[in-house]
Order: sequence, then C-alpha cells, then structure tokens
Amino acid sequence: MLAEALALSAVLFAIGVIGVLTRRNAIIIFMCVELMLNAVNLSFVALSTLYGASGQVFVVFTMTVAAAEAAVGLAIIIAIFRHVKTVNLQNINLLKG
Amino acid sequence: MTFDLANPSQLMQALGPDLLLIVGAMALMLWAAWRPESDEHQRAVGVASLALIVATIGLTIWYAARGLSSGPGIIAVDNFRWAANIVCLLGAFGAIALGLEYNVRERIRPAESHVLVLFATAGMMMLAAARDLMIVFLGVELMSVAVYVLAGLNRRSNKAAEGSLKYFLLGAFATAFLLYGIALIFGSTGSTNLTEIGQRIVEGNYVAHPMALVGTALLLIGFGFKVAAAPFHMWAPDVYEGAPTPITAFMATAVKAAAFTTFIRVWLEALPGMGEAWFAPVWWLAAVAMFVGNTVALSQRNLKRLLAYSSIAHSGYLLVAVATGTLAGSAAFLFYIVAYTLASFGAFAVVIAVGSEGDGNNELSDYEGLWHVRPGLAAAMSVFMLSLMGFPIFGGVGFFGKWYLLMAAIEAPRPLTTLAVVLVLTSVISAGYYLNVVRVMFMKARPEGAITPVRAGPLTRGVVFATAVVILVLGLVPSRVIGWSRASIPRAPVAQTASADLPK
Amino acid sequence: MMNPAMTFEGAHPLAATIARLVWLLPLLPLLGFLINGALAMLGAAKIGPADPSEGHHSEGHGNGHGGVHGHEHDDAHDHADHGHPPRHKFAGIVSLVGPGVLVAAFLLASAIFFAMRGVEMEHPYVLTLFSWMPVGDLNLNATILLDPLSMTMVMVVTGVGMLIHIFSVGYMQDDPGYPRYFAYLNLFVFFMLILVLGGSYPLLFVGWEGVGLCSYLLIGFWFSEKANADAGKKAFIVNRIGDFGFLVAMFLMFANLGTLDILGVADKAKDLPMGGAVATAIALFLFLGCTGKSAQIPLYTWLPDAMAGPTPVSALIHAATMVTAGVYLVARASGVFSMAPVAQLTVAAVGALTAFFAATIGLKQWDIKKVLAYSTVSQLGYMFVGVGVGAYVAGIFHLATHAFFKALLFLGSGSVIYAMHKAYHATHNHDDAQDMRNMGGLRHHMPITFCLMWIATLAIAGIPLFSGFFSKDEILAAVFARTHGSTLAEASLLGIPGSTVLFIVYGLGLVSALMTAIYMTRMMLYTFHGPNRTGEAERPHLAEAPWVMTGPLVVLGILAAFGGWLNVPALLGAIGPVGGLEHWLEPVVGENALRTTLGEAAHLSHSTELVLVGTAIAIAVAGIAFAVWRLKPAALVAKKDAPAAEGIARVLENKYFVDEGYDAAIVQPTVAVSRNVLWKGFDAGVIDGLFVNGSALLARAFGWMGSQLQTGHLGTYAWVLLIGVLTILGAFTYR
Amino acid sequence: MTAFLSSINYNAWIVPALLLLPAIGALGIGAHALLTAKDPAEKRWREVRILAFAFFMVEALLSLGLWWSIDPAASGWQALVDLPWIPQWGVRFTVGLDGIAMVLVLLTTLLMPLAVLGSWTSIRTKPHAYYANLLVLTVGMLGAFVSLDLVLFYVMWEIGLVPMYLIIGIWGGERRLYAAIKFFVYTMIGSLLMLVAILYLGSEASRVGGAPNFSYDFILNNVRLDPTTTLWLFGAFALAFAVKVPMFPFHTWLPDAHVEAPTAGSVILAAIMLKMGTFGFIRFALPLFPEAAMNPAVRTFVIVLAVVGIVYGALVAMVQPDFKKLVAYSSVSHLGFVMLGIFALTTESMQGALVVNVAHGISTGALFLLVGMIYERRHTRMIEDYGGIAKVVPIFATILTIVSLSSIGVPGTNGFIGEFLVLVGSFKTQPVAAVIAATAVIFAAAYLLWALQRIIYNSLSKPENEGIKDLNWREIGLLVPLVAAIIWIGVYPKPLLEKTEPAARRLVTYVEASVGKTPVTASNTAR
Repeated sequence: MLAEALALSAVLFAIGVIGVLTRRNAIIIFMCVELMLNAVNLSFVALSTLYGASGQVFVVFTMTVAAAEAAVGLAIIIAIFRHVKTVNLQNINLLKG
Repeated sequence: MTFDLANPSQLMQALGPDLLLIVGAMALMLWAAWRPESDEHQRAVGVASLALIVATIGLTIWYAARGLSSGPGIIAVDNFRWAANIVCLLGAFGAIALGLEYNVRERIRPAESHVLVLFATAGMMMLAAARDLMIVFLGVELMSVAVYVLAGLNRRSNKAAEGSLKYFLLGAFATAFLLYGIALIFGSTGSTNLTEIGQRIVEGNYVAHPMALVGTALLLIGFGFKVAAAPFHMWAPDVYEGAPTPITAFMATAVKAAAFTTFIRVWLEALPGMGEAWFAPVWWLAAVAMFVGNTVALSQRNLKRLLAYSSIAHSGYLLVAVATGTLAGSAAFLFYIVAYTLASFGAFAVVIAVGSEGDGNNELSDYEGLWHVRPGLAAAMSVFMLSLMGFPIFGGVGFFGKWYLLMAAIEAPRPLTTLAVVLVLTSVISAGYYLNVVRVMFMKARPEGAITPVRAGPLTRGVVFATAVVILVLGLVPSRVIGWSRASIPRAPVAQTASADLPK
Repeated sequence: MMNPAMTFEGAHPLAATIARLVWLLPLLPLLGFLINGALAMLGAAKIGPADPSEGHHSEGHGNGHGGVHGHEHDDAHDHADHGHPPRHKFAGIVSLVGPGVLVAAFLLASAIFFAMRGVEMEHPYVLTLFSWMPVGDLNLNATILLDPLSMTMVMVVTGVGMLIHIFSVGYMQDDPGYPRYFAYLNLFVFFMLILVLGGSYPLLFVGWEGVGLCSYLLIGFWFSEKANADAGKKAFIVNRIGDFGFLVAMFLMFANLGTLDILGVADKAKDLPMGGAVATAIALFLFLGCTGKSAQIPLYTWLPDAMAGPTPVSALIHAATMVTAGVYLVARASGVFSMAPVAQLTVAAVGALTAFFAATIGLKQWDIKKVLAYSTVSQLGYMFVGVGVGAYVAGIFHLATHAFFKALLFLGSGSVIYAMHKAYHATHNHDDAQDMRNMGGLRHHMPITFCLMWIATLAIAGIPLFSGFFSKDEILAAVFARTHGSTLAEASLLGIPGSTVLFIVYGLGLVSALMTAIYMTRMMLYTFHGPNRTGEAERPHLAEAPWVMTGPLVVLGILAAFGGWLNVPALLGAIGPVGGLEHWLEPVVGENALRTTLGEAAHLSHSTELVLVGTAIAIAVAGIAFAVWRLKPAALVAKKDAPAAEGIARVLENKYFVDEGYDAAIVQPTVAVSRNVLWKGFDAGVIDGLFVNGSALLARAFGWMGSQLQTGHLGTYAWVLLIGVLTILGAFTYR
Repeated sequence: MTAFLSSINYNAWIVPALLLLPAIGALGIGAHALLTAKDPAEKRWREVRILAFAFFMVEALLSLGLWWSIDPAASGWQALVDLPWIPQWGVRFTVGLDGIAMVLVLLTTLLMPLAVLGSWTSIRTKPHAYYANLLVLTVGMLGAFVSLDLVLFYVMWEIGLVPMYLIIGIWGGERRLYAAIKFFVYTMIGSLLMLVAILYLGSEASRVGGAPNFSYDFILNNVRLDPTTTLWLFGAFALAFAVKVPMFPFHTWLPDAHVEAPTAGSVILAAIMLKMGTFGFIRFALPLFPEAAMNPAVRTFVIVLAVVGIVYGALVAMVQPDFKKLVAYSSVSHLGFVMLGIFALTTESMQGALVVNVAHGISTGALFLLVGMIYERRHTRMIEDYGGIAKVVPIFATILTIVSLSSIGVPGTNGFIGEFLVLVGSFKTQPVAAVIAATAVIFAAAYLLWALQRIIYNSLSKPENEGIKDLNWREIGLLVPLVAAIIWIGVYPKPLLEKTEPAARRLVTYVEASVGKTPVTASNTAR
C-alpha cells in the first residue's frame, strides 16, 4: 500500500513540475506549485503509517505554510498585473542580461 | 546550564532571543499599521526596529556568554547558532539603517518594510537554531515569504514587481523540492531530527538506500537554490536588480548566511554518513558556481547585477567550506561570511550613495572618474572590491577569509587541492571585474555631462566608512575574529558523548 | 684606489728602481682624459631651466646652441673651414695637457726601460694594485705585469703616441671639438697601457674593450655625419664579436686551468697535452678575439670604414697601437699557442690569406687613406704569420717597425689632406680632398713630406737597410725555417700537412710583398709625381704643413729608416748589435718559441738564408719597377670626370663587395627575423594574442554566453533549474 | 661606525622601522592632503613633493647603517625581529636579513629618493595619491626582501601590486589601462598559485610540528616532501617568480608596463620590482625545494628559458621603434643572465647574478630616468623623432652614453662585472648555455649603440630637436650618484662582493648538499 501511495505522490509531483515548465500563466504556475506541495503532503501521510503520527503533524504545518504562501503569492501577482496588465510570463522579461 | 528541551518552559528559555524579536516585530507591525503612511512614521518605525535588533543582539551575546548547551530536541543551543544569529542581526541592522534614507529617496512610504525585515530575520534565527527538518522548513518559509514581499516593496517600479514575482514562483518551486527531500529523508530514516537521522544513517549504512539518496539530492537542490549556487542561480541577478538596494544587500548577505547555516548544520549533523554520495556533486556545484558567477560578472555593466553575480561566485566559495565536510570548514564559513557581509554591505551602501532616485546612476559608466568627484566613496569602494577579490592588506579581512577557506580545503581529510586551485584561478577572473570597477573610478576622466552624485545621508555614509574601517582593521589583526569563529562550531547535543573532533 | 694595498714583490730587483712607479704610466693619460673631458664639458654645457617642460621649446631655432658645434657646418672629412672660426676657448690649455701628459708618460717609460736594461730579470715584475674580484676561487687582483714584452709595447705606444699627439695639435687646431678630441685620445692611451700592462686576462680584457670604446668614440668624432657615426658603431660591434671569442677563451681557461692570471695560465698550460683539445680551443677563441681587434679575415671590414675618423686617429689607433693588440695577445699567450700547433697553423694561414687578400684590394683604391688602411690589414697579416709560426720576436719586431713607417705614412697623408683642404677651402671647392685622382705632382709643393713618404714607402716595400726589410724578411725566413723540423710541420690543418701549409704561407707572403711594393709605389706616383690635377685656382694654395706637423714626421722618418737596427740578423752582423730584440724578448717568449721548433733554435743553412734574402730584395725592387713602368700618372684624370671602373678593377675598388655581402647575409636577415618573426609574430602574436588576450577573450565570451542565457523569461529559468535538478539526481543515483 | 650602531641597538629596531616609516609617510601625506585641501593646487603640489622626498631621504639615511651593522659572514639571520601576528594559524611577523637581502634593501632605499626626484616636475595631477602610492610600494618591496615568514612574504609580495597598478593606471601614458590590468592579472595568477603552495607547506608543517607554522626556518629544516609534490610546489613558486623576473614566456607584460608607466614608476619597476622575482628564487624556490631545483630536467628547462630570454630579449630590443620598450626588452635580456647565474649553481655565477641584480637596477634605472627627462622635453619616445641632439644637449648625451655603455657591459662599468662573473661561473656547469648567453654581449652592443646613434648622433635634421634644453641641476644631481655607482662597482666591486659572498656560497653548498639526502640536521642548514 505504501509503495503505491509514494508512487502516486511522485507522479503528482512530476505533473506539477511539468506544469510549471510548460505553462506561461503566472497563476497556473502557482497552482502547479501548490499541486507539488500537496503531492509531498500525500507522501507524508503515506509514510506516517510507517513511523506514526509525526508525519501527519508535518502535513498540518505544510498546509498552513502553503496557505500563507498563497496569500502572499497572489498579492504579488496582482501587483505585477497592476503594472503590466498581464500575467503571461512571456512579456514579463524586463530584467535580463 | 543545559536545557532539557522536552520541558516547554526550558524550550521557551532556549528560544529567548527569537521570541524577543518575534514579539517585538509583531508589536511594531501593529504600531506601523496604526498610523497613516508618512516619511516620519516610516522613520520612527525604522528606528524602533533598530533598537529592537540591538536588544536582540545584546540578549544573544548574553546567551552566548553563559556557555549554554541543550539536550536532544528540535532546536540546537550552541555557539554556531549564536554566531549565525549575530551575523543575520547585523545584516538586518544594516538593511534597515540603509533603508531609512533609501526609502525616503525612493518614496517607499509603508513602514511595514522594516517590520518585514524583522520577520525575515526571525525566520533566519529559527533556521540557525533548527535541529529538526520541520523547523528548517518553517524557518525557510518564514524567511522566504518575508523576503518575497520585500523584493517587491517599491510599488511604483515594475522591475521590483517582476523581480518579486520571479523570486516567488521559483522560490516556491524550489521549496517544493526541499519539502519533498525532507519527506524522503523522513521516509528512509523515520525521523526528522538531525541527530537521529545522522545516527540512523551511520548505523544503517544508508548510503546505498535509494530513498535516502534521492532525499539528500533534493535537499541539496533546495539549499542550492536558497544560496543561489550556480545551476539554480538564474533568479538571483533579476531579483537583486529589481529589489530596493538595501534589501538586495540584505538578500546577498543575511539570507545567504542563514541558508548556509542550516545547509552546513544539516550536512554536518544529519548527513555525514552520506558523504560518499554528496561529495562529488557538492564539489562540482562549488566549481560551477565559482566559474559561472565570476565569468558572467565580467560582462555586466550594471553594478547591482555585477554584485549579484559576485554573490553567486561567493556562494561557490562557501560551497567549498561545505565540501570539506569538517568542523574547520564551518569555522572557515563563519569567518568568511563575516568578511563577505562587511564587504557586500559596504559595496551596496556605496551603490546607494552614488545612485540617484529611481535606481538611476547604477551603470559602470556613471562611476567613471568618481575619484575626482567623491574621493572618499571611491577609496571605500575600492577597499570593498579588493576585499571581495581577496587581496591582502588593501582588501583587509577578505584575504584572510579566502585564506581560511583554502586552508580548511587543503587540510580536510580528503584534501581538496584541485578545488583550491579552481578557487584561486576563478578569483583571478574575479579580479577582471572587481578591478574594472576600481579602474573605471580611478583611471578614467570624469565625463563632462556627468552629474556629481548628491551627498548621501549620514547613516549611509556611516555604514560605508564603518564597514571599510572594520575590514581594514581586521585585515591587520584578524586573530580576534579567527578565535571567535573557531570557537563557534556546531556542537552535538550534550547527552551524546562529545565526539566531534576539535577543529584546528 | 691606486695606492692602497700595493704589495711589492720584495725580492724583485726592479722593485727598487723607478719601475716601482709603473702604475703612474696609465694614470697620467687618465688624468689627461679627466682634465680635457672637464674642459670639453665646461665649454659645451649650458645648464637647462629648473622646470624642463615650461617654455616648451617655443623658439624653434633660438639660442639653444651649445658651444660645442660652434656654427653649424659639419664637413664630411676632417677640417672645419669657412674662414677661421674662433679657436676653442680652452685650446691653449688642452694643447698643453693633451700632448704633455704623453710626453711625461714617454719619459717615465724610457726611464723604466733603461732601469730594466740595467737589471738581470729572471721572472717578470708583478705589482698588485688592489683586489678586484675576490669571488669564490676566482680571486682576481688588479695586477701590473712588467716584462720586456710589455715594456716594448709601452715604448711603442707612448713613443708613437707622443708624436701623434703633437701632430694632432696642428691638425685639429681649428676643430670646435678640440678638447673632446684630446680627451678621447688620452683615454685611448690609458686603456692601451692597461691592455699591455694588465697582469691578468680580465684586466687585459678591460684594456681590450676600452680601446674598442675609444676607437668607437674617435671614429665617430664628427658624429653629425651619419657615415662617420655608422663607421664608429660598426667598428665597435665587429670588435664586440671578437671580444665574444676572447670571453669564451677566458671561460675555457678558468674552467680548465682554474686561473686567469697571465703567468698562472702560462705555467699551467705547460702540463696540458700537446695539441690537445683544451689548448687548441683556448688558442682558437683567443685568435677569434684577435681577428676582431686586429682586423683579420673575417672581421676586418671595420678598419677601412674607420678611416672616417680624423687622420691622426687612424695613424695612432688603426695603424700603430690598437690593431697590434691582437699580435701582442698571441705573443703574451705564447704559452698556450705553443701547445696548439693546429691553432698556430690557423693563425699563420689566416694571417697570410689576409695579407694577400688586403693587398689585392689595396691595388685599386683611390682614397689615399683607404690604400693605407688595406696596407695596414695586409701588414697585420704578416705579423700574425710571424707570431703564428712561433717566431714571436719576428712578429713583435715587424709590429714595431710597422708602427714607425705606417704612422709616418698616415701622418704624411694627413699633411697632404691638410694641404688639399686648405687649398679647396680657399676656393670654396667641395671636391674630395682625399682622392688621389685630385692630387698629383705634390712633390714640388710639399718636398719634406715627399721625401719622408718615400723613406716610409721604401721601408714598407722591404728595400734593404730600411726597417721594413729586416722585419719582413725575418718573418719570411722564420716561416721557411719551420717548414721542416718543427711541431707545425708534423701537425696538419684541415687535412693539409703542416709543411705544405707553411710553404703556401711563404708563397702568399712573397706575392703580398710584391703587391705591397706595387700599391705603395702607385700611391706615391699618383700623389706626388706626374701633373697636378687639383686645379689651377687651388694650386698656389698647396703648401707644406706647419712645423708642428712635419716635426713628428721627421722623427718617424728617422725611426722608419733605421728601425731595422733594433734586431739585426746574423747575416748582416756588421751594421749593429746582432739580434738585439731577440735577446731582449728571450726571457718572455724564448722557451715557447723553442717548444715549436722541437728544442733547438730554428736555423737555416747560410746558403738558404742568402737565397731568401736575395729573393726578398728582388721582389721589392721588381714591385717598384713594375709600378713605375706600368702606371702613367699623366694619364690620370680628376675624380669628378673619372670613368667608372669595370671588371676586376670594379670588384677590387668595391673590396669584393664583402661589406654588402655581410650586410645581406647576416645583418638584414637578423633584423628581419627579430622584427617579424620574434617581435610581431611570437611576442605580440603568440604570447600576447593567443594566451594573454586570448584567455581574457575566452572568459569574456563565457560571460557573454551566460548573460545571453539570462533571457528574463521565467520559463528559461525553470528549465535551467530543472537541468540542475536532473544532473544532481543523476550524480546521486549513478555514482 | 659598527660600535655606534650597536650602541643604539640598531639591529633590533631597524627592519620594522624601515617598513613602518613609509607607511607613516603615506598617512602623513594623506593628512597633508586633507589639511591643505583649501590651498592653491600649485602650492600643495610643491609642499607634498618636498614632504615625500623628505620621507624617502630619512628612510635612505636610516638604512645606510645596514652596510656596517649587518655582518655577512654570520650564519644566523641578522637584525631578526620575531613578533606573533596571527597565533591561531601560526603566522608570525618575522623579518631578518642576510648579505643578499641587505644589498637589495639598500638598493631599494637608495633608489627611491632618486625616483622621486626623477618625477619632480612631470607629475602634477593628484600628487598626494601619487607619492602615497610610492611610499606604500616601498613598504611592499622592502617587506618582500626581509620577510622570513611565508604568509608575511606573500602579503608583502602582493602589497607591491596595487600601488604600482594605480601608478601605471592613473599617471601612465595612452594605453595605460591595458598595461595596468595586464600587469596586475599577470602577476596575480602566478602569486595565487604560490598562495596554494604556501598553504600546502603550512599544512605539512602543522602535520610535522603539531601546531600550524609558516616560519621559513621551520619549514626549511623539517618539511621533507615526496619528489612529485616537491616538483608541483616548486612549479607554483617558480611560476610566481618567473612572471615577476620576467622569464621568457611570461615577459609580455613588461614592455607595456614600462612604456606606459610614468618615469618614477618604470624606474622602480625595472630597478627593484623585477629583483623581487629573482630574490624569490634565491630565498624561497631554491632552498625550500633543492631536489626540484637540482632535478636535471627542471634545471635544464629553466636554463634554456633563461638563455632564450637573453638572446630573444636582445634581438627583439633591436627592432623596437620606442626607446622605452627597447630598454624594457633589454631588461628581459639582463635578467635572463641573473636566472642563468642562479641556476648554474656555482659561487661565482651566484655572485654574478647578485651583481647583475644590482648593476641592472642602477643602469636601467638611470636609463629610464634619462628617457623620462628627454620625454619631458620632447614628449615622444620614438627613436626616429630624435637625431643629432648631442650638439644641443651635450650633458644629457654624455650621461646617456656612459649609462648605455654600462648597460652593454663595457669593462670598467658595473654591467661587465656582473655579466663576466655570471658567464665565468656558469661556464663550469653549463658550458653550452654560457657560450650562447655570451653572444648577448654582441647583441647588447648592437641594439643599444644603434639606438644611441639614432638619438644623439647623426645629423640634427629635425627643427624641433634644436630647441631642447639641457639637463638642469636637479637632474644632474640625480644622475651623478648613479654614474658614480656604475663606475665604482665597475672598478672596485670588492666591498659589494664581500657582502654577498658568504650567503651565496652557503646557498650553493646547501642546494648541492641536500640532493637526495635524509632530512638535513638543524646544525648545518643555511638560512
């Protein structure tokens, strides 16, 4: 049972990574990152069956942190939107070289 | 006096300085939000936060003086932690001090900018104290989130917003890897406490264990990103250029110092058993970081981006300390980070002093013939450049920093002589751009149209000359700091028998 | 520095006599140099303003003239003209100091000479002045070595030198650089005395290069003319090539014999294997030095160009003293040479070849000084034949007699040129005052010079009773005597057995004697006999030079005539003391000479000796007769409308194009290679271009690539990050 | 004299004093700059000149005592001062002298005032920084000659870099930027490799001796390494010194640095800084790694480089249009002699090398001063712009001739003594190299006389040359001591040779004795 759960979380993690690489919209990229975080939560929960409750405690921590991060992240995305009227990362490349 | 961390009140005492800072920061945040935005308010909050930092430094020094230690638990109580705290607090102090005048010039009115710095510093102190991967994760997140916002502080510049967006997205992306690494390490060893992990890896000979291997790799990737080492450095130049200069200085020094502190503690306490696995990658990571950081810096025209690449190169040098995997390496790291922080802060302070409103005047061409107009600033800048390059006497303590690193590398059980040669040769490349700054300032005539930079505020000039003087003085008599950094090395919890070999 | 720590050879008989003051000999000319040099500097110098850059030489042609060059007309050859410029303000003092110092030196030398004659000397008188280079086991002291050989040279140098100094007072009186001239001349005598009196080879080398330096300064005395400066530089550099040989010889001596003292080397050389590699190498390298200094093949090209200097200089340096230094060195190092028959054969062969080669060129030269220059090269060849075959006394004897008549010839030609200049000067004619085609029939205008020149010509041609005859004949006899029964005969040079080589040398000697007679008579005929070609207007101005110049000529004339008296051969015992010089030099070179002739003195049967003398006289007379018969001075035409020579004449006139050959074969390729291959190609191209700037460029290129990768798009960053992740994961898993 | 010196305990404080005085001087000039910020530039310029000159004169006079107080025959270090600097790393401030170091220290202290006098009128912009740089440079150079602790030596070695970099870069000619950075990076690559080697030695010493230790004597006596490591370390040290000497392939920085540096800069660079390289070989590379130095392959390689440097330098000098570059390449040739002398390893050749060191310093220093003086008047360094100026500036021409002759090595001048000893000495062990090197005697005459002729002789054809003013009293006063030294060493070199003889002999015997031997006992080691 554990192996399948870990495999699933690994697959989810990979999907998240591919999402970040291929998509161009900032919000979708952020959602993919959240997906990766939740994949890790899944593996934590799976592992806690082996080593007792401390894994699940960790999940609670990651969830709260993810929430805080989401709040701040979206605020940043709104700030960038106010400037360039778009969240498409293709034309956000002022800083380069 | 040894803290028994199982007992909550003792745990609270062990976290004394951290708590003082966090509680103070929250109080200040309320006060900041209470009054409408204005320059005076922002200055008042700034001064208050400086006072808070000084108090925390005082408490930390008092804690360090008492020679405390702790039993096994989620946090560590040793000189390494207090030393790292002091470095981060000094970084914060510098950032806020520069920020006070910089914000007025750039019309950044929100007083919360100083409070955010305090929160980031709280995160750093947590990282320094962390002896549990959970605390590491929390510290990293607390610090990063605060710094994501700080990077985008200047609402009116779209560069800042773009910088903070990139920092946020890539930061989150990398933290996911870190977290996944923690999960796998937890999966393979069954615990998140560094000492337990260390024991289990050594006993169970986990070096061949696939999950532990992948876990260590992911941890390395996570930390690699946080310290902006080479393959993971792409975000750094843009974020450093976009962020307000005091915050860039803060990111280049304090954030990097904290990240390395936890990196080294994890590597020394949890993963020495995995040495076989991570030695080559860390070796190559250091070499690539040094090479990429120094060569790309050669082609930079904007001074902030140049200093960004220089900080990437310095991450490479510090990775050499990690690669040694010895306690002497960690002492060398501490000494080097002090020298590096002084020099970087000085350099950024000069960038602020020379820069004009709207982050103008940061191009190398604006520095031509600066010596004829601002001899003091030019001389200070050349001291910082030579210190970053590691030049003796004129570069003061920078030289001894590199010296200590090289000595630790050569005297490591597995001598890194070739890496030392790589370090030395890449620092010759670094001479190319560091000296270029000096050359432009001293050897070129002041172009006619160039406007003489307006006289910087007292605090900025204070930071510039204070750091320059300290660098030069330490350059002559470094033994004080050497003794101090050799004493503050991570020490295993007291319960265990003292096994760590004494660093030379 | 001269007087402290002088250790007297207590036991030496000479120590008590005036010879004790021998260190004063070189000191006197040095004082002369210092005084004259100071006067020259005082006259010329004008101290510049405190701040050199202000008043940035605004006035182009302002009063910036130093006193040195008076008014700006630098004539090609040797005589300031355009009316009488004011003589140099210190001319009076310099005329006293310059020659005065030489007279004093000559008197002291004579005193020492007579002191030496009065004392029986077994070993030379060595006077240590101070410790020069006390290094490791080198331990070199500055010592003076006084023995009959060096005494002879000192007498020649100071005697002839004195006469030439006196002559120069007249000759150079109107020259603005008068004090500078005498300063250099005195410095030359100082270095020449160091050369002949030096007790160790490095000290000798100091004198050796010192005279080279002075000849550089004096040849290029009228430096404002590029040709003169070039001639000076050429002389110095060619001498330096010779000095390279001398240096290597000294290294060999030090490495193999462990000492550099002349006496030390002499007695250590004895136990070297006869004809061994070491002795031969040392001797050959020493001879390389001599070819440079004494203008033998292949390094003779500088001597004819050295005629660009004032004529008294040519007389003193390029006839009497400096060029004979090579002969003196071979005589002094006779210990080594006698141990190396192959080297001796080489010296003799080269000497003979040079004698013959230079004589042929002398036949077709038009410039009177060039004729004399090639004649000197030829006569030097003779001397080297002498010392080469081990007849050191004959070589030195010819050196002495040659000094007398060649100095006379040069000074005579100096008077002629002086007169020609005065004439051309009067009529503002810019014709060549040294070309024989513009002279002719001067015997009516300059009778004294005419007679004295004839004496010298007869002497050099080898007419009996004149000095040349005795010395030249003795050399030829010595060569003939050694063709059998001597170490030379057994040795072989490049496969040719020694005796054949000596026969060839003897043959060449005879032929060159013949040619010498011819070209000397040719010179006399074209200069003094036949119709005058100088020109109607100039003729009245041709007159005898003032007494100050003709006086020394007379003295030299006497010496040239009766010089033979010094070393009368046994054959003509009647005339004077038999073998005077032979006896005088015996203690120095006697033993080494005997070694070459296998123990007993080389002797010729009475009849062969008579035959040899006969042939020599016949040759001399035939030469003169041939010249008188063949050459028609009347047919000559002035230089400006003389037809260009072709065929053999042209080749000889242009001295076999040897100079152009050297230039093309050695000088130009070296300059071209160093400029294009070494400097531009390797230095700037390879080291700088490739490595230094190249590596800087490489670093910058990497940097540029890195910054291009930084596109600003988050996608690229994420990709790079992922590549990093994958590499590290790979590194961890596939260890 | 020695009694007076020992009465004031001269040896105890002289070396630190010599190092400290220029540092104080630099600070003094800095203070002067701040105090007189308001005064007119002209007045400040005149004052700071005199102040700087005063400091250098005091330094020179102070150092003269060394001639008597240092007894060259004594085997231990003279004027030894040993203070702890960084106890944790075993780095100590140990300074001391022996015969060789004393001569080079005197060369430095006596030449500096002349160099300052040489640029008396030519340096007008930012004089304070200029003279402060010169003073700091002196500290660096002296430090390198006297330090007996590897770290101290490295620090002093690097101190010399920045001031010279600034002097070339700020007050130099047109291509000064390129020349300055090239000089800096060239030297830095070499010295950083030396840093790694020093560290390696330090770690070996701490392994052998327990506590970390960088003292020269300790490492000399106790550190024995396996042949391959010795070769690597010798290579690192040798590269750093070879760049500085400069030896053949690493010399391309020298012509640029010399041509672009101001007069005083190129005088110091030629006369003293190049000697730090040769001194490094004598003090560090040879004694610390005798096996590597005696290893036939290495030795022949270095000697081949030296001889190639001699001939190459002379040949390339011949074709230089720029007189200063010509002198620079002649320095490459002269210092090739020094390297040949050192690696021939006989007492005579070592002594010769030391004499060439001093002689080259004086002759080339004087040559650069002269070039500087004529440059101040005509503002061109190209040889063909001159011609026939002996008529216009006789004093200059005479002195230039004398100095050129000493550079060619005509006997009676210092050049001859040095070159003769090197060649005589090296002939015994390296005959072929000595003979090839001897050909440089011809090339030297060729290139220098050819240049001399094109400058002072030939016809005075160009009108600009006629207005040149001759040397003034300051310049003559500056050159007379140098010419006197040239003649003195040429005619009576005994006192100079006696000073360096014992140290040279000890070095040669030590290097030869320790080939393939067990660790040499403490008693008979050389310093």
